Amino acid sequence: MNPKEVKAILQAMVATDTNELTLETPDYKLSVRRAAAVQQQIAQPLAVAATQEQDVPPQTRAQTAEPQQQTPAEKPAASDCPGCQEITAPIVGTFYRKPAPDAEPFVNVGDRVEKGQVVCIIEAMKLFNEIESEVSGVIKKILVEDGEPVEYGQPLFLVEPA
Amino acid sequence: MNPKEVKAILQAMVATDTNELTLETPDYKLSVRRAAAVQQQIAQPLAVAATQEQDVPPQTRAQTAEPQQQTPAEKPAASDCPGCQEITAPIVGTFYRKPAPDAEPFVNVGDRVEKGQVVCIIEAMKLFNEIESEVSGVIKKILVEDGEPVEYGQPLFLVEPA
Amino acid sequence: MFKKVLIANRGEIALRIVRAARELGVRSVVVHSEADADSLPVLLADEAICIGPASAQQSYLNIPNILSAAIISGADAIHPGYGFLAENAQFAEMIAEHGVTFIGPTPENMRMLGDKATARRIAREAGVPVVPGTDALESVAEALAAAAQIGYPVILKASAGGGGRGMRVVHTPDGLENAVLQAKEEARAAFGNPEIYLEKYVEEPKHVEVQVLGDGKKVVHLWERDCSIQRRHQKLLEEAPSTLPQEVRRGLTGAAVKLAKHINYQSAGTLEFLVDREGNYYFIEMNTRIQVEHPVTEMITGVDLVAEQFRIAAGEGLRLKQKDIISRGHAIEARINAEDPDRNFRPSIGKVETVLWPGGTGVRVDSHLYTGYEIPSHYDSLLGKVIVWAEDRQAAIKRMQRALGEAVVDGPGLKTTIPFHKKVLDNAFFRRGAIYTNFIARRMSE
Amino acid sequence: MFKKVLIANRGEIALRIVRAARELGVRSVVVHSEADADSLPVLLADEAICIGPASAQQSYLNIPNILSAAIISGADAIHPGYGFLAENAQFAEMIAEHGVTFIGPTPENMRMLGDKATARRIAREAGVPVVPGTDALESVAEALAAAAQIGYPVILKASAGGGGRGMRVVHTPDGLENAVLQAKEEARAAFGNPEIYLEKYVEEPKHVEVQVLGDGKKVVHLWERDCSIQRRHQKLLEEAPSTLPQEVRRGLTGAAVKLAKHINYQSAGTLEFLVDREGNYYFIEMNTRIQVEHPVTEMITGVDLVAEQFRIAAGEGLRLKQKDIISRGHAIEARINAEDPDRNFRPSIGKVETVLWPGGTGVRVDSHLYTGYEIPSHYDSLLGKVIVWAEDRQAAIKRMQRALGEAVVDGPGLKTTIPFHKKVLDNAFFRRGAIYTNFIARRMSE
Repeated sequence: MNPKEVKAILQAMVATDTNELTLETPDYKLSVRRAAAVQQQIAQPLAVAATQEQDVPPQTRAQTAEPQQQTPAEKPAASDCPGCQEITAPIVGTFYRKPAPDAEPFVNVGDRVEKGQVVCIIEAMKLFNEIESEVSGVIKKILVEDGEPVEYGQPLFLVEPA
Repeated sequence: MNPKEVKAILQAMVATDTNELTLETPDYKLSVRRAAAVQQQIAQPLAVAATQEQDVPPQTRAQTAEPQQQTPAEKPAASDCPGCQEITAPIVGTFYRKPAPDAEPFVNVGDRVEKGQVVCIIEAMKLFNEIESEVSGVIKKILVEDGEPVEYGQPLFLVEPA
Repeated sequence: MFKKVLIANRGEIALRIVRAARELGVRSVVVHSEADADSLPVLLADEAICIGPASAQQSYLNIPNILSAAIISGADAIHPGYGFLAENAQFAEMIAEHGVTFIGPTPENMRMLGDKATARRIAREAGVPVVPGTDALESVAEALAAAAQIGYPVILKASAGGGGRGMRVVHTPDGLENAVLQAKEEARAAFGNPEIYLEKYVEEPKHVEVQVLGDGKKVVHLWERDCSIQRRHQKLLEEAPSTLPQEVRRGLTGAAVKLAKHINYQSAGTLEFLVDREGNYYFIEMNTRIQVEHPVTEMITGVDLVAEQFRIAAGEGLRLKQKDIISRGHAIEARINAEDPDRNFRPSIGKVETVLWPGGTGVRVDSHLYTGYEIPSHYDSLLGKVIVWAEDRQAAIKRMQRALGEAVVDGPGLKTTIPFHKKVLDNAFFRRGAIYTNFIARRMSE
Repeated sequence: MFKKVLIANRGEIALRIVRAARELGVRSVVVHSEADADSLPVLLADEAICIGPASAQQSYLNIPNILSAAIISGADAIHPGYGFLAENAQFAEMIAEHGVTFIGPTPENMRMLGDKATARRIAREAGVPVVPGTDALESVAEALAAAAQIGYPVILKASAGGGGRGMRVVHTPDGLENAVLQAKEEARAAFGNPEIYLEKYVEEPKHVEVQVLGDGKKVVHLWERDCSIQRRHQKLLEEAPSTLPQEVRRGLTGAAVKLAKHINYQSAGTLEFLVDREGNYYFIEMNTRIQVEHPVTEMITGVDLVAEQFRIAAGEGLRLKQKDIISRGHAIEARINAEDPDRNFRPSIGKVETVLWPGGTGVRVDSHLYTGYEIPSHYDSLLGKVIVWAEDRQAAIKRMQRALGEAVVDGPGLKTTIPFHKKVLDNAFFRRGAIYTNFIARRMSE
């Protein structure tokens, strides 16, 4: 915890019109109360860092690296769909939406999926691994193009639970 | 946690119109309240920093140097005498309170001095340089022992202007 | 040369390999766990792929995900660093099946040297001395006969044992019978197996290792390192060359080359020896990988060992000739671990708020730290290595003292081994080279 | 050896000297201005004394305060670094009168080489070639005769001139008469003095300098550095050795030793030469101090030049023998200045918020920066030096590219020369060694 981080939190509080804040972690406890105390909320200093990341073009990444200000994976924010849950890649490999090149996709945007239903395939080491949804709900967004490589933990779908 | 960091936090609080802040970590606890822009209170952090500093014997300074947390010259705070002005060393050399070993000191605590009055001698390169007061007032404190070396800008006397 | 290398490691060695790749014009892909997502090698690599959660078992040891990462990124080689999969022959074979080159020894090399018993056999075949000893003892009489032949003191070890347990040193024939009976009993109690064997007890040995490079045909050595400063078999401070007499250095390095040639060794490897006070040396084992302490060898020879690993794996052959590899001056490496030397080297984690590494003449730093880095709790505690070179050992000691004196690695609650290294460097026994594997236990504990 | 050295300088060279002193067991006192009170050399020195306000005139050039600081701290030697008082013979004499040793050449050495005319005369005495030329020209006929003897092209220079003004290059006898008349007129207009002289015009020269060490009797050279990459006579990137043919290197270094021996030179010194495309070399001047670019020589020879300065000043004599000084591999230094290369190298000041220096094999960093350091506006813009060593020039270029690629020196509005160096390293002419003093003007401006 450093002043910049505290400042970021305070600015975040102003920006979010937050009046009181309590933050406890194994390392520290932070509580803040602003002017007319009403609400209590936890700020998101991580969002600040994420914005800076987008300014760095990937190809010049090594040259301009400023470790302190970077966050690792360029995960699409789930915020375009509040309340949505992500289905993430449990293994590294190539993402396929269809069981075969000439088949229909497992799921499309707007489809309802049940927990345990196969939503895509990830090919790894010449094996096709069926990936099941961890949640029941409606597919709101498909975050990866057919045939694209995916890393561990990469968000694949946004699902609105229902 | 150092004063700069506390200052950064306080400035951030002012800028964000924050009234109270408590910060606890394994190393320090910080609590600040800015009730209606009157009270301002700083908890232990300064004392912590100061203590660490004192634990460092001068000869091992290089080994433990943490540039960010050190202040350059250990200048005695003028704060023991609010409103006082310092007479500082304009040259590097050895400080003498008397014109000759068997003479009386130029000034003693409690003496009134006039601007331009000689208050001490600094010996540099075998020359005795008379140092004049830059202010009229009463000598409240003599900060350097007779015969001690002084560096440029080092406070020698505290004078209460009158 | 390769087009793209996947680096299946983390921390300072991953960064070391990224650097070598960049200098060779090879693109780098660093695979990493979620806990290492904002680590320096990940940020400095050309590409990075997350391969699993923090647990090493599910990330750095996750062969399917690492192999998939190689395939989706189009890497034509994998450098395993040290630890993790570096000495896993099966991994090397699997990636070869997918057309990806393993930057390291052949699977056969690894298998031959993978267990100590086989390595001992190979050493004997090659005519390289090993610690004299027996197979499982059948009787006390056999123990007495063997000890008489080997010479006292001897040590009794449990065949199923390890980590120093169930060992018993015997100095005279009088004590041997009792010791054998007790050691068998202890072995049965501790490991459920009473089998024991006997070995010559090498008293106060130096741990000296020889760096070799081979291309499957030719082998050269790059002189030796003294790694006697160990705590519980963990090396803390290493130097090159050793303070051994020239004829012992020649003997050791010659033996190392002989053994490595015998198995057509390929890539960088290290042969570890125990050296007793008389200068007798005994081969213990070979590490078939780049080692943490490789920079001291680079400093005295001017050879970039990791770049040579790349060249050999790429089939360029060994371009170094033995006569051109000159041991020049003296180098020392201090491992800076996040451990508290005052509390039995307990690991210390947290956020690094201040980093100021030393610089100037003859100082090299290999570290993945930066200001603001959070040390993850899932992996080993190595934060970086400070390496110095100077014209001789005394000058190198002074330079290391100077370098560590200006180093700052600080954060809330963070402790490092820097103060411990300063004490070692200040120790009179260390300074005159009186270092043996028991140095820390004997000279540094008060 | 000395007990305590006062360091009359600031920034990276003050830190360099603190480090050398510590390794030699000499206590250090850094004198500093108020603006440098929290600089790294001040914090790392054993003692620090403030000697004046920010202005260099009142602090680093304030002889009475520096001398007083030496006296009150009990220093028995002063190291002046480079710049400031480093070549001030009077300062060296004054401190000697107070029993304090000047770590550098004798006042006589400094005086003999202090002005170019005397230095030229000494070089001629020693049989070292200088740029052929005339004294003040009396007539056009004299100019024609001299030019015919020297060979075209020739350059006309105003005796009272400097900084490139009033110069005129003449390629054939036809143009000389007119040029002489015009140059005289220009000289009169510009300097109020029409006196001009004529010199051989060395076309596209390399700036090559030879490092020497002397103890007042013996002199050795430590090979040469190529410092042709200059912007308005400011060196930006230096390397060692040069790419000159072996016989030219031998000639140059031999000439340098001859000249230094001729004047019984003491301490570290540098003899600067212009070298034309045919390998003819001409002595220009000698710098009687340690130089900014000395680390490239340290990297190829393994000699600690600052430590040798201490030893020589302490009367230990020159311990190095010429045959032991071997030029090995290739080293490059990039000066990292707080300047904006995109805005005509305008100085850039401010707070350094992020510093991440490169590390790893063959990389040395000499810098006084730390995270949070405020760059003062009162002094030169040098923030640090990145120096690399590799087995040959191509490998060194790649290593420097790698090193600068991972370097971060950042802060609000702060610009450095790092991007400029990357462009130089990427330039095809630079890469094949086609570097002359006009390199930046000719190859790097678009």
